[in-house]
Amino acid sequence: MYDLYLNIFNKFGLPELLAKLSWPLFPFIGVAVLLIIVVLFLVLMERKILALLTVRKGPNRVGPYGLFQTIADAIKLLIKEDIMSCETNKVLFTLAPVVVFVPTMVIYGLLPYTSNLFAINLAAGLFLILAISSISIIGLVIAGWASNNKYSLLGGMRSAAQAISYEVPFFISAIAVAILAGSMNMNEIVGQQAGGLFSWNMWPSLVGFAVFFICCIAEVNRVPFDLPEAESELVSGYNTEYTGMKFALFFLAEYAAMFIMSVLVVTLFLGGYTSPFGIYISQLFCNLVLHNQMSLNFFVGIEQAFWLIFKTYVVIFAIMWIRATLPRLKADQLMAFSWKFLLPLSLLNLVIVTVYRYFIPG
Amino acid sequence: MSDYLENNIQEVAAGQLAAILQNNGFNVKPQKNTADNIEVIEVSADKLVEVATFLKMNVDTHFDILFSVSGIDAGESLIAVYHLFSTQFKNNVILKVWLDRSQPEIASLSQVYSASNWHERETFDLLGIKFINHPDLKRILLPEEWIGHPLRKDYVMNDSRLVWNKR
Amino acid sequence: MQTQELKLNVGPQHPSTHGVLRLVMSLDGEIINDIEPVIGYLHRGMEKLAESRTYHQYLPMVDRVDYLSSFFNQESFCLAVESLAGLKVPKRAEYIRVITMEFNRIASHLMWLASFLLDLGATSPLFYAFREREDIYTLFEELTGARMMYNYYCFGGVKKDFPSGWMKKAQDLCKKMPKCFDEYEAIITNNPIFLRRTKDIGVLTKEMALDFGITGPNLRASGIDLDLRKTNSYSVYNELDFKTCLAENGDSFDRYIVRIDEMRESVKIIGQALEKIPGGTPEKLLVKKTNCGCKEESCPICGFDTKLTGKKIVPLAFKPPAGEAISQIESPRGITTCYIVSDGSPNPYRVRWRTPSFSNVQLLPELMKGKIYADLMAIFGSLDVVLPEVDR
Amino acid sequence: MNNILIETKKGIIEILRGLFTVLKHAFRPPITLEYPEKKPVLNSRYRGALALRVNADGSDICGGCKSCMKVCPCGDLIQVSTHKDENNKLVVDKFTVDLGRCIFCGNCTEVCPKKALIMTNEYELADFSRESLVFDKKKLCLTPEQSQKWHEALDKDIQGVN
Repeated sequence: MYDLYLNIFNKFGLPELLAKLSWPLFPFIGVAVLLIIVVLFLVLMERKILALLTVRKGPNRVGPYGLFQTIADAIKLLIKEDIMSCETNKVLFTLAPVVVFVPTMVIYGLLPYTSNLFAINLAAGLFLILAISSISIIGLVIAGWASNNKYSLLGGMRSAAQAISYEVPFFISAIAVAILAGSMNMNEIVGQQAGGLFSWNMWPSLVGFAVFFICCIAEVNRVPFDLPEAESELVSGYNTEYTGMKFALFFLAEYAAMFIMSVLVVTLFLGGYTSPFGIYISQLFCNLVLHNQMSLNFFVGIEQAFWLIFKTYVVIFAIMWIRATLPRLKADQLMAFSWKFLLPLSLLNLVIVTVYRYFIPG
Repeated sequence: MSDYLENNIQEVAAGQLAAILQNNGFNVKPQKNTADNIEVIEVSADKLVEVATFLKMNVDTHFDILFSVSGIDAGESLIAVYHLFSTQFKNNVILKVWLDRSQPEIASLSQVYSASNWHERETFDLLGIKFINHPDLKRILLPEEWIGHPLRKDYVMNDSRLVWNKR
Repeated sequence: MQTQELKLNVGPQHPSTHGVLRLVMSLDGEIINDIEPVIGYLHRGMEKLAESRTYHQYLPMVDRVDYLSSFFNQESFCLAVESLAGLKVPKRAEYIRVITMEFNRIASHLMWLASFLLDLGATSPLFYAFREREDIYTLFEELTGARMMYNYYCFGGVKKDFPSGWMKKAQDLCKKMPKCFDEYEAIITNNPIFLRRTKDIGVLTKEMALDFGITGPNLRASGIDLDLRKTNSYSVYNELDFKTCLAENGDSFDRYIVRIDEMRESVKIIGQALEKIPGGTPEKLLVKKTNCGCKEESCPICGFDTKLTGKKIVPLAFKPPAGEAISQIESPRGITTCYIVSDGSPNPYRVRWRTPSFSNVQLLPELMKGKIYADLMAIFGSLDVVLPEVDR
Repeated sequence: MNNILIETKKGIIEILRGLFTVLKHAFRPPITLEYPEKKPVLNSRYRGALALRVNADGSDICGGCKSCMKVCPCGDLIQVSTHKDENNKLVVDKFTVDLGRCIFCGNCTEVCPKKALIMTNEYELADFSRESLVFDKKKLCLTPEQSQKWHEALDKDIQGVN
């Protein structure tokens, strides 16, 4: 793609440096569009799935089967007046949603969606993803402090405590995957799991997979761990004072983080964009029918994207399913569960994985 | 005022509980039973706490639940009504105390039953019966700066601040 | 480090205070140092209203004392007036009252279950509980004409008989209910998170319960067997066999278990009452009455037992004799007593409602001191406090 | 050590059992009633807005006895004013019901000797001002066919056969 873009510039005689500088703009725009579409669909999907599980009908008034419901919500939030009470710290109050939203957006660029469709391919991709994902917690604490309201302060403090205690098992179980794959480059992690269903990382580090999945739910503040915005106690915690576009940003960030965490779970443990049957069906189809290489890559790319989307939405359905069933944990139980239960489990998983890798080299 | 609620004079045969109380030295006057024959006993204001503790502690009465403390405005006098229930013998008793209207004072039962704490505050709030040595006797249902006690028969609500009075 | 106490106002408008209750709490970090409930936001002056209305005018207002269990307030008011005026209630009307009351108990417990679990975070049982509650409310709408404020009992009996096909629908619902209760239990009862949030939280000892005048499921959860339907049974409860549900250590979990068992017991009671009702379904009763045709009281078909009300009362000229009466019944939240003093005039002289939630809210500070803020929802939810009853 | 294992095993099984009971609900038909499109079916006992029945020839049944005024819990909600015409029969010339304050308890319909005042199934009573909720006689009166329809419905209901 990049060399195609380069000879366009040469044809017009523009300086090459400009091409190099402006090239990363395109993947960023692609990621932003992907994010908006995904979140718009995800909000509606959550309401529909919850309605399905509780014998109700989801939103079906705005547009056919309620498809434009989220757009209507977004417009409503845009129109709403943006209230800021006088004592709040203006700068921090507006900064908080941005600090929560931007890290999630950056992670969108780091993950590989198909073998050649990815924004940035770094040698230590996994390391950067884990580092960035903990920045958005600071945004919650800023929101809690800046909105000068007792409930949000409690919400902010709780989210900080929860984030710190759930980040440690999150990182250790991610390290186990790096050991299995032998490298931190996301494409190699996925490549290493290419051999069909049984070569996924999920099987050797099953415990790690469970710990990682639970920590993803905690990272995204979903129900069993949604203490920071527990409606019944804290009247929706840190985003009590936010209205209008700022609230929309928080809302957007939560769903974007949910999607990207499920993509992360899929790429690390469920074999990313590789197909569960080992070989790609489109490859068979292409060899029989048409023989040129260009269309083969195109069809394989589509099938890889399909498998990634399919697995991600299975994981998202599981998160929503858990949201419909489980009650909320208390603050101290939350901490005890992570330090006393998840951390030893993830260390145990580390041992199992290294022993496994010692006997069966990658 | 209907003669019924007055401190009627005609003697009533002492019921089973009144008999126990009388032979333990409390001069209590039995009243007519209620329509579903629950015993009613009239107690004097100063003797109330002893009678209540006696009824609670005594082994063959053992009234361990205080259902409610309420008050009736009976024209010249206010009546404080205590309704006790025993989980062991499954029977009820009503204690009535006649208080004069100008200065309704009675000892609080909050040491004997802590359930009476709020009930007495509500009776004070709505009827104006003061309970001596009650932990914090202040209005419970009506706002602090309310004037008058609504459940009294002579209560007329002419509180100008309340908007619906003007309609 | 010198920490300052945070005075938090869990205000009248709060998603989980089941109505307008304000809790002024002083928090030290998450630990509750002191909690002071402020009530009176929903005080409608039920007792003062009674003094300016006749008995028949006051009857529809009685539903509003506790809008979640309207049949129980009507029953306690009617029982008191019937004992005052010496009215006898026919057996068929008593059975209709028992059936409607037990359905109302299930509906009220389902409303408690939904809001209790919503406070703890589980959202789906709310919709399942409301699905059953809707079935019960449609039955009530067919029977009485209204969903929540029924105005269905009158002094001396019941206003109307079952519509046709109502008893069949009630029986099917009674068959369907236990399966739905099993579903709630499957989702919630031994769920580890729910157990950890409610097990030995807010333990109510026997002495503290009796001292604070706590009655109903909260008392039975602490092990004291006081259920007015069994101990001093009113209406026709002595002809129906059911057991009172008890538990031992009186924490939030036991209150939950007692209420779930009570719902199952109520379904059994309704099932028996539907069979044992004298005269069977209204159509059969009509046919038998026309065939039998005799008018005297003793005959079981068209005698007093199968009538709907005892003596015909003219609403505008109803003056019960002077006197006073107390009626005590077992409402879903505890013992509701209605103490009426009448001076022979058409208006009651004094009506005093003793409602169970009043003492439950009084108990709250004792249970909550020293606990963590998050426990507030588990304890307060399990006490099943409904604010109209507290403020009357 | 092993009770932690048993504890977690039991916990996981219970969580899975809860999850699958919730999943079972996914295959059941939704029970929501889409209100504006589909209206609920109500039987004749439903206590909706008040209405006055009229005879077949349009003259109203209400005899002006004012007992409904006396039995209404809100006191001055129903206002009936009548005057005696030549052969001193009461003629009702004003019959207003303030539906804004009515609590739909049905006391007035029970006490009405001629069953003139009835409660229809009408429950959509929203309006733009409190005054427009005060229904006067013209608004309350049903057409003769409607009153006939309601007459049969009430008869069937009293025998408990509806």
